[in-house]
Amino acid sequence: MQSLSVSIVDAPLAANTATRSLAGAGAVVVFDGVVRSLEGARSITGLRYETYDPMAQHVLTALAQEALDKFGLMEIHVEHSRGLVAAGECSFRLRIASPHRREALDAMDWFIDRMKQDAPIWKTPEFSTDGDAPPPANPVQPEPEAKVPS
Amino acid sequence: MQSLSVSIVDAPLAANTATRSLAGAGAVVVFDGVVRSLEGARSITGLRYETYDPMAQHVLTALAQEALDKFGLMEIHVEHSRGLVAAGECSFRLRIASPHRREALDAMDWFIDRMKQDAPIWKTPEFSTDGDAPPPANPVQPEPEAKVPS
Amino acid sequence: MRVDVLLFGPIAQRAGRASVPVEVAEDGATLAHVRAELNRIEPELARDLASCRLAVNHAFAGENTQIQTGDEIAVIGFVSGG
Amino acid sequence: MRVDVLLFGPIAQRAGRASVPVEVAEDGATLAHVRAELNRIEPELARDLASCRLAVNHAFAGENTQIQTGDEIAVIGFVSGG
Repeated sequence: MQSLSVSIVDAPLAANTATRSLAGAGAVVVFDGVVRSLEGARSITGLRYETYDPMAQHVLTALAQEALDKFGLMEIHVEHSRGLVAAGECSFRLRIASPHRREALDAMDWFIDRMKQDAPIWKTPEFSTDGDAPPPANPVQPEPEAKVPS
Repeated sequence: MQSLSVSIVDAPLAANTATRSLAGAGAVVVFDGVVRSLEGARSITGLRYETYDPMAQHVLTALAQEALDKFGLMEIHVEHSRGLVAAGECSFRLRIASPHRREALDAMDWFIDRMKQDAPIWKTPEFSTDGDAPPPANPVQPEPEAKVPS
Repeated sequence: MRVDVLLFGPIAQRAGRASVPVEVAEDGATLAHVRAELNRIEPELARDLASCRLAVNHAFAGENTQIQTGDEIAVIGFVSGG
Repeated sequence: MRVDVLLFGPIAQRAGRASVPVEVAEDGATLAHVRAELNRIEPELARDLASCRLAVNHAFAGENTQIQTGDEIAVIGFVSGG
Protein backbone atom coordinates (compact mmCIF):
# COMPACT_ATOMS: atom_id res chain seq x y z
CA MET A 1 0.00 0.00 0.00
CA GLN A 2 1.65 3.18 -1.19
CA SER A 3 0.64 6.78 -1.57
CA LEU A 4 2.13 9.42 -3.85
CA SER A 5 1.17 12.96 -4.76
CA VAL A 6 2.83 15.91 -6.48
CA SER A 7 1.29 19.38 -6.39
CA ILE A 8 2.61 22.54 -7.97
CA VAL A 9 0.61 25.36 -6.47
CA ASP A 10 0.47 29.12 -6.80
CA ALA A 11 2.36 31.11 -4.19
CA PRO A 12 3.45 30.01 -0.71
CA LEU A 13 2.54 26.66 0.74
CA ALA A 14 0.12 26.76 3.65
CA ALA A 15 1.13 25.30 6.98
CA ASN A 16 1.39 21.55 7.04
CA THR A 17 -2.00 20.02 7.72
CA ALA A 18 -1.14 16.46 6.87
CA THR A 19 -3.63 13.88 7.92
CA ARG A 20 -2.70 10.65 9.58
CA SER A 21 -0.29 8.45 7.66
CA LEU A 22 -0.82 4.95 6.36
CA ALA A 23 -0.96 2.15 8.88
CA GLY A 24 2.48 0.65 9.40
CA ALA A 25 4.49 3.84 9.07
CA GLY A 26 6.99 4.10 11.91
CA ALA A 27 8.58 7.32 10.70
CA VAL A 28 6.93 10.35 9.15
CA VAL A 29 9.30 13.12 8.11
CA VAL A 30 8.26 16.49 6.75
CA PHE A 31 10.76 18.84 5.16
CA ASP A 32 9.82 22.50 4.63
CA GLY A 33 12.02 24.64 2.41
CA VAL A 34 11.60 28.24 3.50
CA VAL A 35 12.65 31.35 1.54
CA ARG A 36 15.44 33.16 3.34
CA SER A 37 15.58 36.91 3.43
CA LEU A 38 19.13 37.43 2.24
CA GLU A 39 20.48 36.57 -1.22
CA GLY A 40 24.21 36.80 -0.74
CA ALA A 41 24.55 40.09 1.13
CA ARG A 42 21.39 41.67 -0.33
CA SER A 43 18.06 41.64 1.38
CA ILE A 44 15.27 40.13 -0.69
CA THR A 45 11.53 40.37 -0.30
CA GLY A 46 11.03 36.94 -1.79
CA LEU A 47 11.73 34.52 -4.59
CA ARG A 48 9.71 34.24 -7.76
CA TYR A 49 9.42 30.62 -8.91
CA GLU A 50 8.91 29.81 -12.57
CA THR A 51 7.91 26.25 -13.37
CA TYR A 52 7.69 24.41 -16.67
CA ASP A 53 4.51 22.85 -15.42
CA PRO A 54 3.78 19.68 -17.34
CA MET A 55 7.44 18.67 -17.25
CA ALA A 56 7.93 19.67 -13.59
CA GLN A 57 4.92 17.54 -12.69
CA HIS A 58 6.27 14.68 -14.80
CA VAL A 59 9.80 14.84 -13.38
CA LEU A 60 8.67 15.17 -9.75
CA THR A 61 6.20 12.31 -10.13
CA ALA A 62 8.85 10.08 -11.70
CA LEU A 63 11.30 10.92 -8.89
CA ALA A 64 8.63 10.31 -6.25
CA GLN A 65 7.79 6.91 -7.76
CA GLU A 66 11.49 6.02 -7.95
CA ALA A 67 11.92 7.00 -4.29
CA LEU A 68 8.91 4.90 -3.23
CA ASP A 69 10.40 1.84 -4.92
CA LYS A 70 14.08 2.43 -4.16
CA PHE A 71 13.61 3.12 -0.44
CA GLY A 72 10.49 1.03 0.20
CA LEU A 73 8.48 4.04 1.33
CA MET A 74 4.82 4.03 2.21
CA GLU A 75 4.07 7.65 1.31
CA ILE A 76 5.69 10.50 -0.55
CA HIS A 77 3.96 13.83 -1.01
CA VAL A 78 5.59 16.72 -2.82
CA GLU A 79 4.40 20.31 -2.98
CA HIS A 80 6.21 23.12 -4.78
CA SER A 81 5.28 26.74 -5.22
CA ARG A 82 5.08 28.69 -8.42
CA GLY A 83 5.04 32.49 -8.46
CA LEU A 84 6.19 34.81 -5.70
CA VAL A 85 6.98 33.39 -2.27
CA ALA A 86 7.87 35.97 0.35
CA ALA A 87 10.86 35.57 2.66
CA GLY A 88 9.86 33.40 5.61
CA GLU A 89 7.25 31.52 3.60
CA CYS A 90 7.46 27.90 2.53
CA SER A 91 8.13 27.17 -1.16
CA PHE A 92 8.72 23.43 -1.03
CA ARG A 93 7.41 20.64 1.16
CA LEU A 94 8.28 16.97 1.09
CA ARG A 95 6.48 14.50 3.33
CA ILE A 96 7.71 10.92 3.52
CA ALA A 97 6.39 8.01 5.56
CA SER A 98 8.25 4.73 5.86
CA PRO A 99 8.48 1.76 8.19
CA HIS A 100 11.72 3.04 9.78
CA ARG A 101 13.66 6.24 10.12
CA ARG A 102 16.62 5.32 7.93
CA GLU A 103 14.65 4.98 4.69
CA ALA A 104 12.73 8.19 5.27
CA LEU A 105 15.82 10.33 5.88
CA ASP A 106 17.81 8.74 3.05
CA ALA A 107 14.90 9.15 0.64
CA MET A 108 14.47 12.80 1.65
CA ASP A 109 18.10 13.53 0.90
CA TRP A 110 18.00 11.63 -2.37
CA PHE A 111 14.76 13.23 -3.56
CA ILE A 112 15.87 16.80 -2.83
CA ASP A 113 19.21 16.28 -4.57
CA ARG A 114 17.52 14.84 -7.64
CA MET A 115 14.83 17.52 -7.68
CA LYS A 116 17.47 20.24 -7.60
CA GLN A 117 19.21 18.61 -10.57
CA ASP A 118 16.26 17.72 -12.74
CA ALA A 119 13.01 19.50 -11.93
CA PRO A 120 12.44 22.35 -14.42
CA ILE A 121 11.89 25.05 -11.81
CA TRP A 122 13.73 28.34 -11.65
CA LYS A 123 13.81 31.03 -9.01
CA THR A 124 14.57 34.72 -9.29
CA PRO A 125 15.17 36.88 -6.23
CA GLU A 126 13.04 39.97 -5.79
CA PHE A 127 15.32 42.51 -4.19
CA SER A 128 14.16 45.09 -1.69
CA THR A 129 14.47 48.62 -3.05
CA ASP A 130 14.65 51.73 -0.90
CA GLY A 131 11.31 53.45 -0.59
CA ASP A 132 9.59 50.33 -1.88
CA ALA A 133 8.24 49.53 1.53
CA PRO A 134 8.31 51.14 4.97
CA PRO A 135 11.18 50.06 7.21
CA PRO A 136 10.43 47.19 9.57
CA ALA A 137 8.54 48.15 12.72
CA ASN A 138 11.38 46.89 14.89
CA PRO A 139 14.72 47.75 13.26
CA VAL A 140 16.61 46.08 16.12
CA GLN A 141 15.36 42.66 14.95
CA PRO A 142 18.49 40.63 14.09
CA GLU A 143 18.51 38.94 10.70
CA PRO A 144 21.39 36.46 10.57
CA GLU A 145 20.14 34.86 7.36
CA ALA A 146 22.12 34.02 4.30
CA LYS A 147 20.93 32.70 0.95
CA VAL A 148 17.97 30.87 -0.47
CA PRO A 149 16.66 27.53 0.77
CA SER A 150 18.94 24.62 0.13
CA MET B 1 19.47 33.45 17.95
CA GLN B 2 18.66 29.90 18.94
CA SER B 3 15.68 28.09 20.32
CA LEU B 4 15.59 24.81 22.24
CA SER B 5 12.90 22.91 24.07
CA VAL B 6 12.48 19.42 25.48
CA SER B 7 9.09 18.13 26.64
CA ILE B 8 8.25 14.75 28.09
CA VAL B 9 4.50 14.48 28.05
CA ASP B 10 1.89 11.95 29.08
CA ALA B 11 0.55 9.71 26.33
CA PRO B 12 0.58 10.30 22.56
CA LEU B 13 1.82 13.52 21.03
CA ALA B 14 -0.84 15.67 19.40
CA ALA B 15 -0.53 16.55 15.73
CA ASN B 16 2.24 18.94 14.91
CA THR B 17 1.08 22.51 15.38
CA ALA B 18 4.43 24.18 15.17
CA THR B 19 4.40 27.90 14.81
CA ARG B 20 6.54 29.77 12.33
CA SER B 21 10.27 29.25 12.69
CA LEU B 22 12.95 31.78 13.44
CA ALA B 23 13.85 34.26 10.73
CA GLY B 24 16.68 32.93 8.62
CA ALA B 25 15.73 29.28 8.69
CA GLY B 26 15.86 27.85 5.17
CA ALA B 27 15.01 24.30 6.21
CA VAL B 28 12.54 23.11 8.80
CA VAL B 29 12.37 19.36 9.28
CA VAL B 30 9.93 17.53 11.52
CA PHE B 31 10.36 13.88 12.37
CA ASP B 32 7.45 11.94 13.87
CA GLY B 33 8.11 8.53 15.35
CA VAL B 34 4.90 6.54 15.21
CA VAL B 35 4.11 3.32 17.11
CA ARG B 36 3.73 0.41 14.71
CA SER B 37 1.14 -2.24 15.27
CA LEU B 38 3.32 -5.33 14.99
CA GLU B 39 6.09 -6.31 17.39
CA GLY B 40 7.91 -9.04 15.51
CA ALA B 41 5.04 -11.19 14.28
CA ARG B 42 2.68 -10.29 17.13
CA SER B 43 0.07 -7.62 16.93
CA ILE B 44 0.33 -4.98 19.64
CA THR B 45 -2.18 -2.43 20.81
CA GLY B 46 0.54 0.01 21.73
CA LEU B 47 3.77 0.69 23.55
CA ARG B 48 4.06 1.75 27.16
CA TYR B 49 6.91 4.23 27.66
CA GLU B 50 8.66 4.49 30.99
CA THR B 51 10.90 7.50 31.48
CA TYR B 52 13.38 8.33 34.21
CA ASP B 53 12.13 11.87 34.08
CA PRO B 54 14.70 14.22 35.52
CA MET B 55 17.52 12.35 33.80
CA ALA B 56 15.65 11.98 30.49
CA GLN B 57 15.03 15.72 30.51
CA HIS B 58 18.66 16.35 31.36
CA VAL B 59 20.06 14.01 28.69
CA LEU B 60 17.71 15.23 25.95
CA THR B 61 18.44 18.86 26.76
CA ALA B 62 22.19 18.25 26.71
CA LEU B 63 21.91 16.45 23.36
CA ALA B 64 19.73 19.22 21.95
CA GLN B 65 22.23 21.86 23.03
CA GLU B 66 25.09 19.83 21.58
CA ALA B 67 23.20 19.50 18.28
CA LEU B 68 22.50 23.25 18.15
CA ASP B 69 26.20 24.00 18.53
CA LYS B 70 27.63 21.14 16.49
CA PHE B 71 25.39 21.66 13.45
CA GLY B 72 24.77 25.41 13.73
CA LEU B 73 21.04 24.94 14.07
CA MET B 74 18.54 27.69 14.75
CA GLU B 75 15.91 25.59 16.50
CA ILE B 76 15.58 22.16 18.04
CA HIS B 77 12.41 21.01 19.74
CA VAL B 78 12.04 17.56 21.23
CA GLU B 79 8.88 15.90 22.48
CA HIS B 80 8.68 12.38 23.88
CA SER B 81 5.75 10.47 25.29
CA ARG B 82 5.55 8.71 28.60
CA GLY B 83 2.86 6.13 29.32
CA LEU B 84 0.78 4.21 26.83
CA VAL B 85 0.89 5.23 23.17
CA ALA B 86 -1.48 3.29 20.92
CA ALA B 87 -0.36 1.86 17.57
CA GLY B 88 -0.61 4.59 14.93
CA GLU B 89 0.00 7.37 17.44
CA CYS B 90 3.10 9.53 17.68
CA SER B 91 5.49 8.88 20.58
CA PHE B 92 8.43 11.07 19.58
CA ARG B 93 8.74 14.30 17.61
CA LEU B 94 11.87 16.18 16.68
CA ARG B 95 11.67 19.56 14.96
CA ILE B 96 14.84 21.17 13.65
CA ALA B 97 15.31 24.47 11.81
CA SER B 98 18.59 25.44 10.22
CA PRO B 99 19.88 27.74 7.50
CA HIS B 100 20.25 24.87 5.01
CA ARG B 101 18.98 21.36 4.49
CA ARG B 102 22.23 19.51 5.13
CA GLU B 103 22.63 20.57 8.76
CA ALA B 104 19.00 19.82 9.58
CA LEU B 105 19.06 16.28 8.18
CA ASP B 106 22.48 15.47 9.63
CA ALA B 107 21.44 16.81 13.02
CA MET B 108 18.23 14.80 12.95
CA ASP B 109 20.13 11.59 12.30
CA TRP B 110 22.72 12.38 14.95
CA PHE B 111 20.18 13.35 17.60
CA ILE B 112 18.01 10.26 17.14
CA ASP B 113 21.03 7.95 17.27
CA ARG B 114 22.27 9.58 20.46
CA MET B 115 18.82 9.63 22.04
CA LYS B 116 18.43 5.91 21.41
CA GLN B 117 21.77 5.28 23.08
CA ASP B 118 21.55 7.58 26.05
CA ALA B 119 18.07 8.80 26.95
CA PRO B 120 16.72 6.80 29.92
CA ILE B 121 13.46 5.80 28.28
CA TRP B 122 12.13 2.26 27.98
CA LYS B 123 9.24 0.83 26.07
CA THR B 124 7.19 -2.29 26.67
CA PRO B 125 4.80 -3.66 24.06
CA GLU B 126 1.19 -4.20 25.08
CA PHE B 127 0.07 -7.27 23.19
CA SER B 128 -3.43 -7.77 21.90
CA THR B 129 -5.20 -10.65 23.63
CA ASP B 130 -8.16 -12.53 22.22
CA GLY B 131 -11.41 -11.36 23.69
CA ASP B 132 -9.71 -8.30 25.10
CA ALA B 133 -11.40 -6.07 22.60
CA PRO B 134 -13.95 -6.51 19.84
CA PRO B 135 -12.48 -7.28 16.43
CA PRO B 136 -11.91 -4.29 14.18
CA ALA B 137 -15.03 -3.04 12.38
CA ASN B 138 -13.41 -3.71 9.02
CA PRO B 139 -11.39 -6.94 9.19
CA VAL B 140 -10.35 -6.55 5.51
CA GLN B 141 -8.15 -3.57 6.45
CA PRO B 142 -4.59 -4.58 5.46
CA GLU B 143 -1.92 -4.17 8.09
CA PRO B 144 1.51 -4.61 6.52
CA GLU B 145 3.33 -3.19 9.55
CA ALA B 146 6.36 -4.59 11.29
CA LYS B 147 8.07 -3.52 14.51
CA VAL B 148 8.31 -0.46 16.68
CA PRO B 149 9.41 2.99 15.52
CA SER B 150 13.06 3.31 14.68
CA MET C 1 8.85 21.74 -40.36
CA ARG C 2 8.77 24.46 -37.75
CA VAL C 3 9.10 23.71 -34.04
CA ASP C 4 8.81 26.30 -31.30
CA VAL C 5 11.54 25.69 -28.76
CA LEU C 6 10.51 26.79 -25.26
CA LEU C 7 12.89 28.79 -23.08
CA PHE C 8 12.67 29.33 -19.33
CA GLY C 9 14.42 31.10 -16.48
CA PRO C 10 17.70 32.91 -17.09
CA ILE C 11 17.97 31.61 -20.68
CA ALA C 12 14.58 33.11 -21.56
CA GLN C 13 15.56 36.36 -19.87
CA ARG C 14 18.79 36.56 -21.84
CA ALA C 15 17.05 35.70 -25.11
CA GLY C 16 14.29 38.20 -24.34
CA ARG C 17 11.66 35.68 -25.38
CA ALA C 18 10.01 32.52 -24.12
CA SER C 19 10.25 30.54 -27.34
CA VAL C 20 12.31 30.44 -30.50
CA PRO C 21 10.83 29.16 -33.78
CA VAL C 22 13.25 26.75 -35.44
CA GLU C 23 13.05 25.18 -38.93
CA VAL C 24 14.25 21.60 -39.32
CA ALA C 25 13.83 18.96 -42.00
CA GLU C 26 10.45 17.23 -42.08
CA ASP C 27 12.09 13.80 -42.11
CA GLY C 28 15.02 12.62 -40.04
CA ALA C 29 15.50 15.76 -37.95
CA THR C 30 17.01 15.12 -34.55
CA LEU C 31 17.45 17.15 -31.40
CA ALA C 32 21.03 17.82 -32.56
CA HIS C 33 19.62 19.64 -35.60
CA VAL C 34 17.34 21.67 -33.36
CA ARG C 35 20.28 22.62 -31.15
CA ALA C 36 22.40 23.64 -34.15
CA GLU C 37 19.60 25.87 -35.45
CA LEU C 38 19.13 27.42 -32.02
CA ASN C 39 22.83 28.25 -31.85
CA ARG C 40 22.63 29.83 -35.30
CA ILE C 41 19.55 31.91 -34.47
CA GLU C 42 20.73 32.97 -31.00
CA PRO C 43 24.52 33.08 -31.30
CA GLU C 44 24.91 35.12 -28.12
CA LEU C 45 23.28 32.24 -26.21
CA ALA C 46 25.49 29.55 -27.72
CA ARG C 47 27.81 29.36 -24.72
CA ASP C 48 24.90 29.03 -22.31
CA LEU C 49 23.10 26.55 -24.55
CA ALA C 50 26.14 24.26 -24.57
CA SER C 51 25.49 23.42 -20.92
CA CYS C 52 21.70 23.11 -21.29
CA ARG C 53 19.78 19.88 -21.63
CA LEU C 54 16.91 19.57 -24.08
CA ALA C 55 13.55 18.01 -23.32
CA VAL C 56 11.05 16.52 -25.75
CA ASN C 57 7.47 16.13 -24.61
CA HIS C 58 8.34 16.81 -20.96
CA ALA C 59 11.24 14.39 -20.64
CA PHE C 60 14.96 14.92 -21.04
CA ALA C 61 16.08 13.54 -24.40
CA GLY C 62 19.38 12.73 -26.08
CA GLU C 63 20.74 14.52 -29.13
CA ASN C 64 19.85 11.62 -31.43
CA THR C 65 16.17 11.78 -30.56
CA GLN C 66 14.06 12.02 -33.73
CA ILE C 67 11.77 15.03 -33.84
CA GLN C 68 8.20 14.79 -35.10
CA THR C 69 5.65 17.42 -35.93
CA GLY C 70 3.88 18.55 -32.77
CA ASP C 71 6.69 17.58 -30.40
CA GLU C 72 7.11 20.00 -27.50
CA ILE C 73 10.79 20.88 -27.25
CA ALA C 74 12.27 22.87 -24.38
CA VAL C 75 15.69 24.09 -23.31
CA ILE C 76 16.32 23.19 -19.66
CA GLY C 77 19.18 25.28 -18.34
CA PHE C 78 20.55 25.16 -14.81
CA VAL C 79 17.49 24.64 -12.61
CA SER C 80 17.04 26.01 -9.10
CA GLY C 81 13.96 24.52 -7.50
CA GLY C 82 13.43 23.90 -3.81
CA MET D 1 25.45 5.13 54.55
CA ARG D 2 22.43 3.82 52.72
CA VAL D 3 21.66 4.77 49.13
CA ASP D 4 18.55 3.69 47.25
CA VAL D 5 19.57 2.62 43.76
CA LEU D 6 16.80 3.19 41.23
CA LEU D 7 15.91 0.53 38.68
CA PHE D 8 13.90 0.98 35.46
CA GLY D 9 12.54 -0.96 32.54
CA PRO D 10 13.44 -4.64 32.11
CA ILE D 11 15.93 -4.56 35.00
CA ALA D 12 13.24 -3.36 37.42
CA GLN D 13 10.85 -6.00 36.09
CA ARG D 14 13.41 -8.74 36.60
CA ALA D 15 14.29 -7.49 40.09
CA GLY D 16 10.60 -7.15 40.95
CA ARG D 17 11.24 -3.74 42.47
CA ALA D 18 12.01 -0.18 41.42
CA SER D 19 14.83 0.45 43.87
CA VAL D 20 17.37 -1.49 45.88
CA PRO D 21 18.71 -0.16 49.18
CA VAL D 22 22.49 -0.50 49.29
CA GLU D 23 24.88 0.08 52.22
CA VAL D 24 28.26 1.63 51.44
CA ALA D 25 30.96 3.27 53.55
CA GLU D 26 30.24 6.83 54.68
CA ASP D 27 33.63 8.01 53.42
CA GLY D 28 35.34 7.11 50.18
CA ALA D 29 32.55 5.02 48.69
CA THR D 30 32.55 4.99 44.89
CA LEU D 31 30.11 3.83 42.26
CA ALA D 32 32.20 0.65 42.00
CA HIS D 33 31.30 -0.15 45.60
CA VAL D 34 27.63 0.46 44.87
CA ARG D 35 27.81 -1.87 41.88
CA ALA D 36 29.53 -4.58 43.92
CA GLU D 37 26.84 -4.39 46.60
CA LEU D 38 24.08 -4.52 43.98
CA ASN D 39 25.60 -7.67 42.52
CA ARG D 40 25.76 -9.22 45.97
CA ILE D 41 22.15 -8.33 46.84
CA GLU D 42 20.70 -9.27 43.44
CA PRO D 43 22.99 -12.08 42.21
CA GLU D 44 20.50 -13.17 39.56
CA LEU D 45 20.80 -9.69 37.98
CA ALA D 46 24.61 -9.68 37.97
CA ARG D 47 24.90 -10.67 34.32
CA ASP D 48 22.47 -7.95 33.24
CA LEU D 49 24.06 -5.40 35.53
CA ALA D 50 27.46 -5.96 33.93
CA SER D 51 26.22 -4.29 30.75
CA CYS D 52 24.37 -1.47 32.52
CA ARG D 53 25.65 2.04 33.03
CA LEU D 54 25.16 3.84 36.32
CA ALA D 55 24.00 7.43 36.70
CA VAL D 56 24.55 9.78 39.61
CA ASN D 57 22.27 12.77 39.95
CA HIS D 58 20.84 12.34 36.43
CA ALA D 59 24.12 12.03 34.55
CA PHE D 60 26.08 8.94 33.54
CA ALA D 61 29.05 8.51 35.86
CA GLY D 62 32.21 6.44 35.91
CA GLU D 63 32.98 3.71 38.42
CA ASN D 64 35.44 5.93 40.34
CA THR D 65 32.82 8.57 41.05
CA GLN D 66 32.67 9.34 44.78
CA ILE D 67 29.25 8.87 46.33
CA GLN D 68 27.84 11.32 48.84
CA THR D 69 24.81 11.17 51.08
CA GLY D 70 21.73 12.22 49.15
CA ASP D 71 23.10 11.32 45.71
CA GLU D 72 20.49 9.86 43.39
CA ILE D 73 21.92 6.71 41.84
CA ALA D 74 20.23 4.81 39.02
CA VAL D 75 20.94 1.74 36.93
CA ILE D 76 20.49 2.56 33.24
CA GLY D 77 20.16 -0.66 31.27
CA PHE D 78 19.64 -0.92 27.55
CA VAL D 79 17.33 1.99 26.69
CA SER D 80 14.70 2.00 23.95
CA GLY D 81 13.32 5.48 23.45
CA GLY D 82 11.96 6.93 20.27
